[in-house]
Amino acid sequence: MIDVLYFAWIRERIGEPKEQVETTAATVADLVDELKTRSEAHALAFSDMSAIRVAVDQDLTEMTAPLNGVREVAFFPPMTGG
Amino acid sequence: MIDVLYFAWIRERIGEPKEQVETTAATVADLVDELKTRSEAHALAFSDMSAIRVAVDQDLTEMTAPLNGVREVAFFPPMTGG
Amino acid sequence: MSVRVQSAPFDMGAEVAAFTASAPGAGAVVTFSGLVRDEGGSLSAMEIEHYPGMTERALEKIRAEAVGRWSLTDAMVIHRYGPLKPGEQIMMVATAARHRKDAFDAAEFLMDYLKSRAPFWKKEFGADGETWVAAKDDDEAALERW
Amino acid sequence: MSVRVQSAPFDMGAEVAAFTASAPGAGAVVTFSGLVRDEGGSLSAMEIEHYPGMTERALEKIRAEAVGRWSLTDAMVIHRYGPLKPGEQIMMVATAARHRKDAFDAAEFLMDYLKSRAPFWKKEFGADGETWVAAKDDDEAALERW
Repeated sequence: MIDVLYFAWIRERIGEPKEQVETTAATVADLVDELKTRSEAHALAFSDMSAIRVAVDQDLTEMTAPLNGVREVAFFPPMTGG
Repeated sequence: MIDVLYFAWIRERIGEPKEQVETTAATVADLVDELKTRSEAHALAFSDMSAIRVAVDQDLTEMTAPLNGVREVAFFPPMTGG
Repeated sequence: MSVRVQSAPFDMGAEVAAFTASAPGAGAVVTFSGLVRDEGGSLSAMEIEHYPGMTERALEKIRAEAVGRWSLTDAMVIHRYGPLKPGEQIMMVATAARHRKDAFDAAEFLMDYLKSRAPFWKKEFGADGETWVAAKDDDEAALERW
Repeated sequence: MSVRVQSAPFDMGAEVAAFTASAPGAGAVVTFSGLVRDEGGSLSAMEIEHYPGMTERALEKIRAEAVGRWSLTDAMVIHRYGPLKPGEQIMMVATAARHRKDAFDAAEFLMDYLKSRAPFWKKEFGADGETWVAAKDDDEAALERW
């Protein structure tokens, strides 16, 4: 089980801040492919991956990152701190 | 009559913060040549002109600056503000 | 605490005074604070969302990187989340060093990294409704100089 | 007052708070403060001499130049003279702008010019007696980037 978190407009489009996902996806990109099949909202949220960043266990990483042993994956738009 | 002001170690070497000078010097450099004849302390203070900066009527300038109409000339080492 | 993430306002003056007083050996203190701009009255409010847990980790990491790269006697970051009004303080950083260049460079580095590498997202509420603030290309480009 | 030359101490926290509160439309405030370093206990005091009249003119000129070169909503300078003890504040600058880069660049510009173009001279009193602080070559070189 992986906790999948959503922030900002991705959270709004999917309609939930968090969901628990049973998955055998090997990488973040594989997980995204699975998530897109969950609902039209998911498919829409993930339609332009260039606008999405990912953190795995709270570290910023790439869509190619492996998922073995991972507990938490978060998707969000480019950050706008400061 | 020109007011001649000294600051920092130049003031200390000359022993006075200010003197009034009757001069017909055309430039700051000419004035320095006159001042050096005033005393050994003056000659010592002005012995290394690379270590001295000058302001004419409170604006930083060069040793070649003309003196006509000038009321105040100040000599000091490179500034160390901030 | 060198890194604080909070919804409550902070007292910039008191923070700067305390940071400066506790910076032994420092000759230079630089601070930056970010405020909600009023955009000529067109912005009514801002809401900042963040990623609890990752936010603190990211800020600690950015601060540690600054402390490792420059000769600093101290560095701190405060960043707020939640609802804010125009004119309110969003965040601040402060750096202390023996020399001014280290303090300035480290403060700019902290800001550049905070902008693009700390998990905060700003939403603006204005005359045109709600808008998520878009990241700027030049914020990403700003990282390349370090 | 945007430029102040004084022997009295100033309250950095209060100055920063007041400057920030009076910067309408600003999104970024940068401050720099310079402190007397204790040099590991070897410095007992500092005395700053200045050129009354020219000092104010020079600071006003440097401030006006900064305001002309960057998009600032405000800028201020406070510089002390007279006797100071280790840890005391010597001076501060603050800049406010819509965007952080203008605020940072203008603050660095103000500092670079204050170092070499404002008529202050520092004397240190320490274990080795009295020493006039020498200007640094790289302080002069710092002006060339602007």
